[in-house]
Amino acid sequence: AGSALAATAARAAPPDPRITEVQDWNVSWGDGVDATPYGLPIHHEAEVIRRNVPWLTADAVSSVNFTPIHALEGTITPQGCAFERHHAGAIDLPKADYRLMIHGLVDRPLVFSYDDLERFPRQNHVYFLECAANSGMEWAGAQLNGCQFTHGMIHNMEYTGVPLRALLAEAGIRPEGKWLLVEGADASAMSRSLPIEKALDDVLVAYKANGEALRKEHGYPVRLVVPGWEGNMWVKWLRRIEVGDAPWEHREETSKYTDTMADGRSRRWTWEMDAKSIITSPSPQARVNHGRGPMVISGLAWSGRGAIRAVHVSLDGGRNWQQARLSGPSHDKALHRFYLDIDWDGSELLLQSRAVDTTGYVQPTKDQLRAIRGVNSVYHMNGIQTWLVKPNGEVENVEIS
Amino acid sequence: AGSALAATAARAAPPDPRITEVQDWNVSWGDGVDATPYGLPIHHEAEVIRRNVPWLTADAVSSVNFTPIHALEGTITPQGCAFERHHAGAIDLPKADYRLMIHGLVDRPLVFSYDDLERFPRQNHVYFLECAANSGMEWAGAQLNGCQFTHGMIHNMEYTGVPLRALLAEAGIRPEGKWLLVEGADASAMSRSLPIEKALDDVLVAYKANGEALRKEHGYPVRLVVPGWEGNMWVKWLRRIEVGDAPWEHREETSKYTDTMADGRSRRWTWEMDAKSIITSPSPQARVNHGRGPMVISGLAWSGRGAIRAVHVSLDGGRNWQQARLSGPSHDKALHRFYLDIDWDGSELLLQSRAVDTTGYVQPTKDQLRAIRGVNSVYHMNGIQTWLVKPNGEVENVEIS
Amino acid sequence: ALILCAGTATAGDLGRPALPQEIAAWDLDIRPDGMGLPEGAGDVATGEELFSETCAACHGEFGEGVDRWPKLAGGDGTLADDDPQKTIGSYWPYLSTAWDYIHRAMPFGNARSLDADQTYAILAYLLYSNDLVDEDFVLSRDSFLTVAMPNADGFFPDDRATTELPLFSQPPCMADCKQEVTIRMHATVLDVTPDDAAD
Amino acid sequence: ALILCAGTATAGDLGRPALPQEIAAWDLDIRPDGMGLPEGAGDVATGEELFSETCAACHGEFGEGVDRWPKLAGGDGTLADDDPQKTIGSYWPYLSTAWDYIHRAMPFGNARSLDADQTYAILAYLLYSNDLVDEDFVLSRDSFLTVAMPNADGFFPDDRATTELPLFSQPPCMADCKQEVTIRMHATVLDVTPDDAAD
Ligand code: HEC
Ligand code: HEC
Ligand SMILES: [Ca+2]
Ligand SMILES: [Ca+2]
Ligand SMILES: [Ca+2]
Ligand SMILES: [Ca+2]
Ligand SMILES: [Ca+2]
Ligand SMILES: [Ca+2]
Ligand SMILES: [Co+2]
Ligand SMILES: [Co+2]
Repeated sequence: AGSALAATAARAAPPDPRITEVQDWNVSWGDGVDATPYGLPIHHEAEVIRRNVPWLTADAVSSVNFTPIHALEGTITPQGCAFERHHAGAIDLPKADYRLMIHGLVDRPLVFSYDDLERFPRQNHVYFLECAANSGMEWAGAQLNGCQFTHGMIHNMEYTGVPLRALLAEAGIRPEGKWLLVEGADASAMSRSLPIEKALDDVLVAYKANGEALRKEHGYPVRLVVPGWEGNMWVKWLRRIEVGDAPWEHREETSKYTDTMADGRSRRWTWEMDAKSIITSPSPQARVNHGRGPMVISGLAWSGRGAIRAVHVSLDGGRNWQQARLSGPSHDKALHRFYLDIDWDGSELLLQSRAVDTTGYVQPTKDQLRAIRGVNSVYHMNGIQTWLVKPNGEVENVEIS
Repeated sequence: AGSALAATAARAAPPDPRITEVQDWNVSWGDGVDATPYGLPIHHEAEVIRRNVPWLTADAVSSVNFTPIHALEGTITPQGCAFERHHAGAIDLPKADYRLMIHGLVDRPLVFSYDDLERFPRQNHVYFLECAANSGMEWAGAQLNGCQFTHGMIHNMEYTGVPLRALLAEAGIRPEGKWLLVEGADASAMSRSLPIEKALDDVLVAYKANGEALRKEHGYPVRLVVPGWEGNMWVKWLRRIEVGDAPWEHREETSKYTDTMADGRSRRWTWEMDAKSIITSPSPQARVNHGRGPMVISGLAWSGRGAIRAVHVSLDGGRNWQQARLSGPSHDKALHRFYLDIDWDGSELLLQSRAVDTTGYVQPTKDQLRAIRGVNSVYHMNGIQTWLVKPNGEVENVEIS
Repeated sequence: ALILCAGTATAGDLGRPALPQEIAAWDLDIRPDGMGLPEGAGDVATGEELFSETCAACHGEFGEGVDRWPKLAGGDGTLADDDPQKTIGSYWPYLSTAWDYIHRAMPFGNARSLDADQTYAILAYLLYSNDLVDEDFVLSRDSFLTVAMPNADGFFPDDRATTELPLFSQPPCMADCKQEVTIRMHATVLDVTPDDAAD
Repeated sequence: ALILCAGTATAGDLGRPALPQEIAAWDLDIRPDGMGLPEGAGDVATGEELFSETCAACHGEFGEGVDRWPKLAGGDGTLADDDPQKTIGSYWPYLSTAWDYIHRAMPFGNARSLDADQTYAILAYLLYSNDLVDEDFVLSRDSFLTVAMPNADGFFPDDRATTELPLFSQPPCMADCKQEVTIRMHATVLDVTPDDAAD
């Protein structure tokens, strides 16, 4: 009887004109193969773009925009919508004018051209880049209403480059050489001190991302890739590496990118990005448009210390947790995609996700972090995020007890 | 004495003005973070684009263009330069107008909206898509002079989608259902017969590639992903799946995509793409601009039957082979990147690469294939490619004994 | 239907029933056994006129092809030649394929504009121009399965598993694999690559 | 140098020697121990004039900041407050950092336009406006290391390995982890998200 009823209902509904009427695209031509030698997203996706928050900074040339992670899936971030952070704008530096100098405590100070770099043995690795300030607004509680803004200072690309250790080997590091200064070519004079252990471990001097030349805004033609470490250290338009016996304590590692605790003292050299996760859908910019029934909860998880071992999802604000399903590539220090497939009863949800990395580190709550660091750290906020899903499908950034 | 001489030489050379003179980009601003909400490659890379071969076809709406693989690195192909093959152009099909019908030998014929698809549990996988006609011109010997043209009907993306088996389970396949007809919404009425075993194995109904919505030219909003199998089966703008008890023998599986042997008889249902590899640099479009000394030989390898276990590279036209180094993600039925780092003595090279997949299959020579299939197969040419590297750095597509 | 995935069960009931009119609107495909073929009929003369009007500009008055637009007739006996001419007459194993493709995809640029009778008639003409039927032939659902396609037996299923895989799965030679190597062909001599403004 | 990689050796000798003039042109950075500091000197009064001309439009006449442009002075004793004011005076542990950054990166939009004397002078003025030196102070390579920075001892190396990792590496609770949950803050109430044309 049930199935007979269903059949009756089906007969009663009017047939869908999108099916019964022949559409233009069934009849006539679309674009030829000469239409877009280099393609862009279709106009229907015009909202899936990087966005900035104008009131955050005095000027767009020293500012940030955010990856539309609420609208992306999988793990790879397309270059075109991967967030940007500049301190003096994205510069136009032709390959022919590119030079990389290595000097200081080395046996042979050297200058490399771009073409020289392409003659070194190269490697490919997928890594996330997260700005240390990602989610920084959330130290003060629920602020920006959308994961693009709260968690969008992140991207994940496959890099091609030369291990930094190979370039250093050409120059020959003297035994006293314990730190590097890495410097960019733009007008911000971006520079950071990098301990030699990391430099000799997994740092890449990269020139391609997701197969193609780095985009202008990501450091064309050459940037540093510092796996798992805060994005500010991934110096763009890399032009100089000085080997020294002590750190330089430059502006971006003293005035900025230091984490001030409740007592006014500040942590420095907080390089590794702790394990973190975020539910990207549903989220404030990706509301639930369907009613009750099957719902996909989708999110990202990552750790600067290794791969992601597990992600837990809570529907009730952290009272109870379920094991999420990881799907897609799982690389060390790269984004992972997780899912929880639920049958939504239409009632209010307090969605949270919690990452566990391969070191056993469990993503803490914001309050756990605040108990140790206070609320003025600015950087390195990796606390658990809460989304309120309302019965009408709206989603909101909330802070809970 | 040698090192003293070198130091003298260094002092004698004029300092490089790109270093000693302050450049504009050291002083003033580049682009702000509001400049490119969705970015494109920098203008210096304007040559890294899809290209078509106008004389190949009567019209660009039923034609092909080629991925610039000679200029790409790593394994992921950016959407913007991933090759296109259409039979009636790339259509503009809004998500709101999208319908997917499943009918035929099923318990419940169903229609899904785009939003319905996003409510099914989804998966992420990286797969290559190769057109069965890729390298087809090479059956007749060395033809087009550049791997973009000889091997560029391939791309490799991370897809997000619903396993086809999940959709079929909703409709309920009747026991007699052994084949599917999969059909696109464009005016080419693209349709292929797919055996049920493959459909229930790893086929995806995909809506995202490399994290973002499929591009218009790759089937927005929904395409089929048929891992390891010829690209023509990856129906774009997928609109209909009919379950049947026998194959349909449609135009694209009889008139086309069948492989005619020397005796005039033709192989059909040649779905899997055999293991294959290509050296992308040096190659005719990526000549050697440096003289003797360190040279990176870079290439791609893939197999429709699994992952790549090894790649061998020959510098002397196949007399002797060396083990190449694989670097980067290694996924089943996905592109792999290989390298051989050599010290070039400046003499002529006959470069070849040879892929070995996880089934033990060793990429054959063109002549081995011709001995079995003749020279009129058109499709499925996976023979070893030869590049002649001349002492002046020019590279040419040649055919050798 | 119930979908099971790691750790979590999701109740199905996604999608909605497809209505008979909807299925009818999209289920236009034809199979070799005649499944899908609608009622209707058309003769060679009617087909010739229709073809001349709507198809010949690209495919030629007799299906012989124009410039690089496809040839639809001729090529009989050329399949083992060096440049096989593959047409409906010389190559296609099933007549249903032609009915299906013409009805769903042609004329190019105005697909789905032919009704069943027109499709029967055009296909009758194409069979005639391929010397497969007489000039008074009428194609209909009933006569459909009586037409013998010359290359019907010309296809065999993929046999790479037995003819190629064993051969190509031998341990590969790594050193001194051949005596000498000579170049027998240069792509640059052909010069068909679109690599300069003149191409 | 010899680079070894899986299976293949590549002789190095890539790149060319960096010339002394080239190193001098780029090696402008300064370290806390004074490494890199050039000869030169500048007094507060000269610095005040220069600052007023080239810096004050953004940073204010006394370094107090304009709109959202950074504050460079003040904030002494606020680091433990809820809204700490971090300036050269209140926060920066090393004077070298300021010399280095101003000389390489400022003025914003015309970086690398200050010579050594100008940089010494401007920094002397900034120390003065931070109440760290008297109005007759002259900053030079010699006086550089005599300036005491108030927050010099305010930094400690990353201690997460001992203070946080053990705490956050406990087996996580999966069920009945807390009693009740109440919402204490809504982002929508703040309404700072740029989500409509008015923002
Ligand atoms: C404007 C040009 C044009 C017109 C008019 C046209 N065609 Fe075509 N036809 C094509 C093209 C181009 C193709 C190949 C399409 C492809 O492969 O993507 C084709 C393919 C075909 C094929 C398949 C050929 C093969 O070997 O696979 C048949 C059969 C066919 N057309 C029949 C017709 C008929 C019948 C008509 C008229 C009712 C018609 N065409 C009108 C351009 C045209
Ligand atoms: C056109 C505006 C502008 C002018 C003029 C300008 N600055 Fe700045 N200044 C900035 C901006 C913007 C920043 C922050 C840049 C960033 O973080 O990317 C900054 C940062 C600084 C900082 C670091 C502040 C901190 O807390 O980290 C110092 C010190 C500084 N400027 C000094 C100067 C001096 C000295 C001059 C003049 C010689 C000057 N500035 C001229 C805009 C300006
Ligand atoms: Ca049918
Ligand atoms: Ca005839
Ligand atoms: Ca040419
Ligand atoms: Ca220095
Ligand atoms: Ca004062
Ligand atoms: Ca708002
Ligand atoms: Co930090
Ligand atoms: Co095939």
